[in-house]
Amino acid sequence: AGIQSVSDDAGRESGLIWSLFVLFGIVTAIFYVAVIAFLIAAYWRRGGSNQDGLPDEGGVTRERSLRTAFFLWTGAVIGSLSLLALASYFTDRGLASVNPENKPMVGIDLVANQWWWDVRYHYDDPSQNIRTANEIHLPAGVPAMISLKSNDVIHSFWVPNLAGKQDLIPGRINDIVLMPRRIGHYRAQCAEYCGLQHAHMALDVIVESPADFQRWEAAQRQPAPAPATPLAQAGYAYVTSRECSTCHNIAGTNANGTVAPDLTHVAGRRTIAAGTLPMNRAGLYAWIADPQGAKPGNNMPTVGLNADELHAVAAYLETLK
Amino acid sequence: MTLPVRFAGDLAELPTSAFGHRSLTWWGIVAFFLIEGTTFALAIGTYFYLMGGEQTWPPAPFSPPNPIAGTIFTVLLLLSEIPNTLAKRAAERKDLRALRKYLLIVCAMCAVMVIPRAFEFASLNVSWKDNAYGSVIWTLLFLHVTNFLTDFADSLVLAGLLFTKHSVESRRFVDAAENAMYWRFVWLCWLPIYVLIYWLPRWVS
Amino acid sequence: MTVLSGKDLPRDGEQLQGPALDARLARTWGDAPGLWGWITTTDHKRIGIRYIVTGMVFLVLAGLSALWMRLQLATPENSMMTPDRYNQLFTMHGTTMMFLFAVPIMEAMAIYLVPLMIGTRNISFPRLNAFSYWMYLAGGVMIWVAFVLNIGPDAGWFSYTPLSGPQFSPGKRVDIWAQMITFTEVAALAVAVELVATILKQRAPGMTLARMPLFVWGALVTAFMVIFSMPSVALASSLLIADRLIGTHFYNAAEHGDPLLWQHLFWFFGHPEVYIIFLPATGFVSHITEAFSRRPVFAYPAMVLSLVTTGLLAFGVWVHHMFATGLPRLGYSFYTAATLAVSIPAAIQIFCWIATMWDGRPRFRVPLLYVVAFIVTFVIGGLSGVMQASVPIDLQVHDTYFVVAHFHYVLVGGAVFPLLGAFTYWFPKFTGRMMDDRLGKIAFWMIFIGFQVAFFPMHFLGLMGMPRRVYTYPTNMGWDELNLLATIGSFVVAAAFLVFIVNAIFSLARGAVAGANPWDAPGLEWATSSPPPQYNFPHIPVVSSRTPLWDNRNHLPVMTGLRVDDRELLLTSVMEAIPDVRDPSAMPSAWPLWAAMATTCLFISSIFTPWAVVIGAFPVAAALIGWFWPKSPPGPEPVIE
Amino acid sequence: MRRAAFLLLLLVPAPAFAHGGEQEAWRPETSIALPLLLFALLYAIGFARLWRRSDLGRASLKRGALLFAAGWAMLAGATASPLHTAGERSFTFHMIEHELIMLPAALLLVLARPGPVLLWAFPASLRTAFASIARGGRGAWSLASAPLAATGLQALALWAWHMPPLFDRALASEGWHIAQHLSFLLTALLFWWAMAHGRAGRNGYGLAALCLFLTSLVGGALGVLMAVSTSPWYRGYAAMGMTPWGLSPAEDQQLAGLVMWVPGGAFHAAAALFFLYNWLKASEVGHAVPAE
Repeated sequence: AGIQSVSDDAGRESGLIWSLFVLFGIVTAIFYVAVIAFLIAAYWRRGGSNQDGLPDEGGVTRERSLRTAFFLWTGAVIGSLSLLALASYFTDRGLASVNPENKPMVGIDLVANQWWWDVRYHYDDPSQNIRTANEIHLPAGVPAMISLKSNDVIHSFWVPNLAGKQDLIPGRINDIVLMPRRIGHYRAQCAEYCGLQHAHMALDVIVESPADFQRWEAAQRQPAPAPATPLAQAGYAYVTSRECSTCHNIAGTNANGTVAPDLTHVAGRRTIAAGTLPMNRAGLYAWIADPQGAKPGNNMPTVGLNADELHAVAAYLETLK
Repeated sequence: MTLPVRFAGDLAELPTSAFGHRSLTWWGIVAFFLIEGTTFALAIGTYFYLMGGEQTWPPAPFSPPNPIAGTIFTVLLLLSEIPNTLAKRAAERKDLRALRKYLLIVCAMCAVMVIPRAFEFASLNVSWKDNAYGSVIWTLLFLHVTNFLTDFADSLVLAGLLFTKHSVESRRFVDAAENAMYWRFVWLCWLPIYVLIYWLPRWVS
Repeated sequence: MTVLSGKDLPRDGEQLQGPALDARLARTWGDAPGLWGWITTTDHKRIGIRYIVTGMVFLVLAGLSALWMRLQLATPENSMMTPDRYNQLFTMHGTTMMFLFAVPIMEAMAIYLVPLMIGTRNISFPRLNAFSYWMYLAGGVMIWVAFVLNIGPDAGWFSYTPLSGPQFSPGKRVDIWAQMITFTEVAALAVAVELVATILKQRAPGMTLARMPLFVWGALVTAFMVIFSMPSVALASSLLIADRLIGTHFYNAAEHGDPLLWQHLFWFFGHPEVYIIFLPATGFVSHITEAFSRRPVFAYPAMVLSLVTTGLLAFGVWVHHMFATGLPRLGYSFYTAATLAVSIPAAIQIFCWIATMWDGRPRFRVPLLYVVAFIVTFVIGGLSGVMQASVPIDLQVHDTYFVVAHFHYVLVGGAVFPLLGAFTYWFPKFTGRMMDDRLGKIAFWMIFIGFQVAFFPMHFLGLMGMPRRVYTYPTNMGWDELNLLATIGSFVVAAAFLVFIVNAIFSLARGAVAGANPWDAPGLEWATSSPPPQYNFPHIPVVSSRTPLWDNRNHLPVMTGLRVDDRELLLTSVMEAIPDVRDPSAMPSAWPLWAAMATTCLFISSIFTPWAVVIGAFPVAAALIGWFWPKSPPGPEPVIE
Repeated sequence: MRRAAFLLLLLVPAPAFAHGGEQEAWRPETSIALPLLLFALLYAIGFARLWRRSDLGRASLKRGALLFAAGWAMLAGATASPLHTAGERSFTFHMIEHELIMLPAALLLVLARPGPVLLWAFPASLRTAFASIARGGRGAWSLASAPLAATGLQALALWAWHMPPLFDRALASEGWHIAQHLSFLLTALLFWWAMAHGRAGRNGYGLAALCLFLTSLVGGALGVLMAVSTSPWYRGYAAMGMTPWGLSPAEDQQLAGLVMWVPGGAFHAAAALFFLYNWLKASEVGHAVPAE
């Protein structure tokens, strides 16, 4: 299975659903074979003969046996459908009891925007809260409760390797509980058409060991590191004093915009702009120089940096691990 | 026809017009009832759907509509069923004079009803722009105003026709009977809407 | 006014039959010559043909937009087109296929075929029929002109709010989409009304409900479904226009509205719509299967009840389009059970068709080949539908390419294949000539194989996580080869359609002359010449079985006595089709066109100002009065008491 | 029906099994049990009298009695059983009770045509008195039992009683509650009578099928509104908090709405199909045209 695949059991939910899918697949395949066999039988029995003959009055020969077959067929259909409905019911009950032992859960508020994901981890102690974007980390074996909201249009949250999808609807809060089981990197993608850049609205999902997860949490709570090299310092000066800071937030600096992805640890993430570009130097350059080229129509304007500014900004952002 | 035919019967003595479900127009009108009725039902469903999502109805700070104009309209509308029934019966016994008289009375009553109808919009105590509650009650009222005016215009044209040479055709009586049926539909649709606009917000608030 | 006896007027009968009768009826029922006749005609066959041809044009346009999209998706990270273009394309593709092709063409086939199948001279309300076509044409032209001007809608064919609302879709694009809905709405509802009245009141004497051809049953159930479902999308789109244009808040969560209201209203229409497309197609399948199997269709009552059951259930399962919206979890099992139930009537129908072939002596000519392709393809779509009925499974595959595959299997397999079969089957009736068999078979195999190549891989793409409606996709996802395969398949299908169209045009000019009943089929439509005369039948046929032409091989019983100097129809009783009333049928008229033009002005200008609704109502009302004003002077028909 | 009840139980979420069931006992209320018993007694007397008098028609009498017994049992099972007491704590069970009264019970009672049998329970003088009263009300009866009117009346009863002010009143007072059940039962009897024997029956069942379809939509719409609503509508149930079956008031109401929508709608749709089948059958034997 790939990193964005339904046929996986990396999550408790996706595993249950995939088993159900296989059961449905087997039952429906049997019915398909039956239909095709009957069709072939119809062809072999008398097909092609009597090419231009008149309707055969004796054609209606096997009405009685057909009737019997008809009732058997209908019974088989109804019986199997009932079976499938029952299987579906039990799977659904299984999905509903995702956290039967009432373990403490990871709590995440996921807010969808055109076309990126705003991620907030919340804790009993609000000072511990974490804000990041376009990437979520989950500890394996710990249930995660994700509250889904939208700031603009309807989006859909879908990590196929872990679970089925759930919409994010303005004016409502939907919940989804995930129970990741296998460590790995998975990809989520918005699954409800949400406008121009619906295609570029991915979310990286990293399932890691609880220890790794705690390290990640601790790192995320740190403010952005201070720039060390002169080039990075120039970039820092640019980012915190110019256009960037009105939209983006970098904790520990005076860039404190809220309408765009949080950049405090942006270089530690796997991708740029909700899965549009890989997070590396080339990606950063491409994105900062021409955000409208890689993802036309997104809300980040082309600022028009000169070459020096571009080098500086990229160098600074690269330090934000 | 390519097959030889065998004459199995003759239709020459059949009538050329009939009332009720024997006429084609009746079926057309019933189908339009179903269409309009479904639209009203869905608009009513929309009202309840929006209401179901609210804690208070109407949402604060709005107060329920003032029912006076709507009630006057409703009473007049129900009273108009009397001349309407008389007109329908006159049409069915093909009594042109009586039909003209009662149809004119219905039209006159419609003309009077336009006055309280106009005041209804002013008595809703909310604008369609204020919130979805305002939007839905304005829409319900607007839908019914359209329904009402359409049939008013229809009755006027029919009444006009009855004073021309076309009044002698038997089909005019069928048309008049079906127009009367349509009028019943107009007030039947109005009753639930009347309750939803004017009274339900009072009862639940 | 002189009171005449019914016998005094010229009528068909012993004294007037044969060529003399044909000439007299042709004078009464004929249209004016030339363009004026074309504009004013009220003949259901002429209007039906123009409806069918227009529908086919829209099919081609929608198909071309699909090809364009498939080109973009052939390779990953393709920058052949902008996302804006792509989003317009898939919106136009879906909208055109559903609103301008599938529903209208099924109704068009019914407009043409139903009066012939039930043995009447014209459809009920023929002027409404003419009006319906003009409205449909205006709506379709409007939206495609908008697309050419780069203001085509881009919010998807189901235009979910709030994406389609005033805040996130400024400009006129969505307004144009919503008004197009209103146009097709009016057109479809008008046809539905005509069909209900025609089918219930104009059947040939003796054609009881239990003897009604299955396509007519399909058309009847469909017409009722249109009547009950279309108001829902009409209301939904009107509320959307109001939100966009005059500032109401139906779908605005911030002002006590709800974006999900749109989804409920839209799918209350949208789900039945699938069956509005599918049920007439099952009628085609039944007729073709019966005619080419040389056997009456097996278990007719079960077929009728299946049609009706499908129609009833269709109104109860719309929420299965909304499983991911966070509906109350308690309901999941109910929705699953209800949705699964829909497959029972379909399974029964499939059995009956194959049983008819099995017990008959099937001749696998092109129309029957399409039936086989229908079964092979549609059943796959039905079974993947069974999978999606299960809420847990649907939560995974919803809005992915798995669903794209599913509904193309259902709609192309379930409706387009039967339609192509039906087109081949009734082509001789439409034109008087046969379609070429060899070209027909070439087109058939290309389209059948091309379709599987194009759409079967999409099941896997969906399971591999590819969401629908993305204008591009990354390289490393493993989707590349399957997408390329799908693109290749789609071009094979396109080529096949080209062959099909060439065949139709070629056969129209050079095809073998057909004769009245080239397939030796049992239905009444084959009792009259090909193409049928303006008045359909010289005498009104009488029916005493479900397969009248097979049971009356030597002569056809008919009834006489309708007037031949004026357009007259026979009305019969609803259940048993007992002759009841002779009813006049409308003369040709240009009023439907004027009314359609006035309505078009109203609809289009209401995109720009709400006052258009008020001011535009006057020309519409004037046109309607002109339309319904009795003809002058009053006809000589006496009242026979 | 047992199977249906079983399936329904399955659909109730798992916590339901943990608590429900044994708490509720058979303790029917007198105000319900007495009329029910009286009804049965009258039928028994009338039946005994008729049975003695008629040698012919015993088969149809027996069939009627069986249908009546089934309908009565359904009615009693709905109103005088643990279901009724459960309905005081849970809207869902209350809804099941209503559905049982309005759908199978009313239909069975209508199919039994118990009128004549019940009349025979009375002495001859009273019978003639009843008959003359019945003649007087014939106009109103034919108006109300027209299929569309009966459909409208039932829809009105259904929707009006589910408006929060009225439903809360029925929850709060026994008298209003009985009035509610009685109006459900009576409008449902009228409705099914109109479908099965009324003008719909005589003119062919097409109209009946249409009315049943409309009814399934009308009831379904109410059910949908409950099923998608996230707040409880009725103060009576909201004040009680969690049901003994572990559902919150909002969930309880959603489940009740689903019961009304899906099984309720399916019942009406099935009845529509049944009538349509009969229509087809009847139309098959029609002699529209002079025989050849």
